[in-house]
Amino acid sequence: MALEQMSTFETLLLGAAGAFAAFAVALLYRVVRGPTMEDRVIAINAIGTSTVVILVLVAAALDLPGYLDIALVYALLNFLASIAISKFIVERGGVL
Amino acid sequence: MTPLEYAVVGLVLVGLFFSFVAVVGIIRLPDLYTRAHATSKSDTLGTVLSLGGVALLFGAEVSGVKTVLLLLFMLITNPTAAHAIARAAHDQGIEPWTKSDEEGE
Amino acid sequence: MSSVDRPVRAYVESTIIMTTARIVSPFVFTFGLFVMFHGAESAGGGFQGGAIVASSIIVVAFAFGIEPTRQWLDDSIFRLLIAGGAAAFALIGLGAMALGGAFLEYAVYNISHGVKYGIELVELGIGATVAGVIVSLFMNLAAGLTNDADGGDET
Amino acid sequence: MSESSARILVPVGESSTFRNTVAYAVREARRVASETGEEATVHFVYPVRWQLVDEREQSVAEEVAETLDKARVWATDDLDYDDDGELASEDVPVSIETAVIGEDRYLFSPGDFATVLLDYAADRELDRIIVDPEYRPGGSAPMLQPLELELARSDLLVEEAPVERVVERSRLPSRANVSKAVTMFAGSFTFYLLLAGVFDTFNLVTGAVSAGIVTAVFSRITFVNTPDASRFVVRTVRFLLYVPYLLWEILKANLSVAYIILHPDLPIEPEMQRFRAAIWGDLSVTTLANSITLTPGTLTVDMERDSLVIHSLTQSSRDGLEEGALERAVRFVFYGRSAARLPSPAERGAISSLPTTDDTEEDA
Repeated sequence: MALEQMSTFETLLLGAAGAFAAFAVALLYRVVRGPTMEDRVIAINAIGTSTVVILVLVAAALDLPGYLDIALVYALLNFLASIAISKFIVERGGVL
Repeated sequence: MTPLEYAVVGLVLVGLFFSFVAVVGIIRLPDLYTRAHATSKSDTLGTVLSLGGVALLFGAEVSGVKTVLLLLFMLITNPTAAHAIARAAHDQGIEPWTKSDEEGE
Repeated sequence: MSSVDRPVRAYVESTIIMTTARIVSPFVFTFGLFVMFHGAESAGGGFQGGAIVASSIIVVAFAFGIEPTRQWLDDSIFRLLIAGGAAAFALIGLGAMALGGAFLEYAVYNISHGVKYGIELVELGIGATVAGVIVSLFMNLAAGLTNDADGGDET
Repeated sequence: MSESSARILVPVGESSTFRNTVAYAVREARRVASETGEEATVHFVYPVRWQLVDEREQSVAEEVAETLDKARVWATDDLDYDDDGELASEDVPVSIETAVIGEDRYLFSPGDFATVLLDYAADRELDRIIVDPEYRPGGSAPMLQPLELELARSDLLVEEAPVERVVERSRLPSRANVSKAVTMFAGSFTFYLLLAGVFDTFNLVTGAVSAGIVTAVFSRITFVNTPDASRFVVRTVRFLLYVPYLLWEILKANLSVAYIILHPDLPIEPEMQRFRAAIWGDLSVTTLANSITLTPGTLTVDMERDSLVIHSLTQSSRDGLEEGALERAVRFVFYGRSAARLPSPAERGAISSLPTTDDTEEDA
């Protein structure tokens, strides 16, 4: 679908998705800077949520309901990753 | 654009604003506990509003239901994830930032 | 850091994480099975579904710790899943050959919607194998970790 | 076994091994009952030291009620677990009772305590007493040993609960039963059909197969307590009332957080606090903790035995916590309207600030 043929509404939704993508890029600053592992996990978690929203917005704008399944799985993996990493960085033994 | 589309765009834009606040917070706040505030509150609300807008657009069909389920999932797991991270930090003995830290610098 | 000053207390799993895992994982598991069964018409299939199912189990394992998870799901279950999944795949495939078709030629089963149910059964078999392999890999790697901690005992 | 009995009396009070004592008493009652076929019952009693008619009346009565409440919730939780794994097939009913005793007498010496406990036991035909090794009947005075001696002079069976401080291993599978399985199946099947959106034969069949698998795997995980239809409906209705309130609070929280974050001076004064919430049970604590995380400037960092560790962003968010509106709302959802009338955390003295351990290392 070419951009010129799209309605204002779809363009707005895609624009919002673009803004969320920009947020994700901005959050990379925190991922790189840290300083602690927890800070990085927080930023990664926020990037993950942005990704979910982007997927859903794209699904709505381009009418691709298949993207919703991917968004669901992504949300699940995002949650799993946060829990997993925060358990692994606990310094004491017996992580699992 | 139809009134429904105005409502959807409105919700998405408000969501966008709160997500923006979350991003500023994560970059700007002084320590990880305060940053966790930004993700757990602003980011959750931003996501929930945006997804709510999209769910409104899809209406009562499979896609709409899926979006609502996704929204509920985010609402339950996001604060839990923030708690998990903050708990790991607390367990490691990382001290929270206080007002006096700033004056000491 | 000043870990010496802090009183040594046992690591206790967080109730909040455990309860969230309790509530969320059955639904995730159902979603995984849904994806497995709907491989024919949408994005999905046995492999993806199996991975989702496995991750729902791994969420529980992270929230509760490895030992309670072992009490819940015995290792033999996973071996059964892996073998059973592969067996279902092979049986349906070879069954078609026995009826005079090619391997996995569902059309030779003379049942209504035979093709659809045949595909879904094969997807379920693949899903079971994938989920079994992922979870048992996870459990075995985690077992390596805990054994090291017991042997080394340094912190 | 002749020297064991399934009719057990447990004197209770706040102590570090209280939780494990409750678990031991319930376990013993069930074990003996399944061996002898006796009718099992566990009574948790709180001997009150002071007459309730002085100025401490209110706070003492509340503390007593709180302690007994906890014992009851924990004991009911434990009844749904299988610690030995051997009793899974048979479901032995154990009745749980709680009582306050000794209000009408002056309790001073260990002998007084022993007398009221023994009287109670005789009234209810209880013939076994399990004592918490860290139990402090008279407040701080160490009078456990004399109490046990006094109790042992009767012909009842008296023992200390074998508890260690660090046995908090999380337990995963609880006992299986029909009601859990039915609820799980219904929930999973509904969810599957919601995802599918079309109710044709194929979806009904695969949905039923999926729900069956989910029930087999998860019905012992998801539920700790046996779901009760009427209680479930009541709680769902109350929870639906709670949701709009929570959403409103979340919106307010976000506006204030947005103001703080976008303000050029970043006006924050973070602090850690410990909050002894008057809420017990996994689900209700999780609801409260996640609600706290979502609302005005507060974040649940950790959860200890009976208190939440909370990080708050500003003074106004701490004030909100001290009013305890959320706690009251969650109590309303889980225990009903009467339970929601409760003094605020500030009045109860349930909030204390958590001292930072190493103030000297700030420059690190």
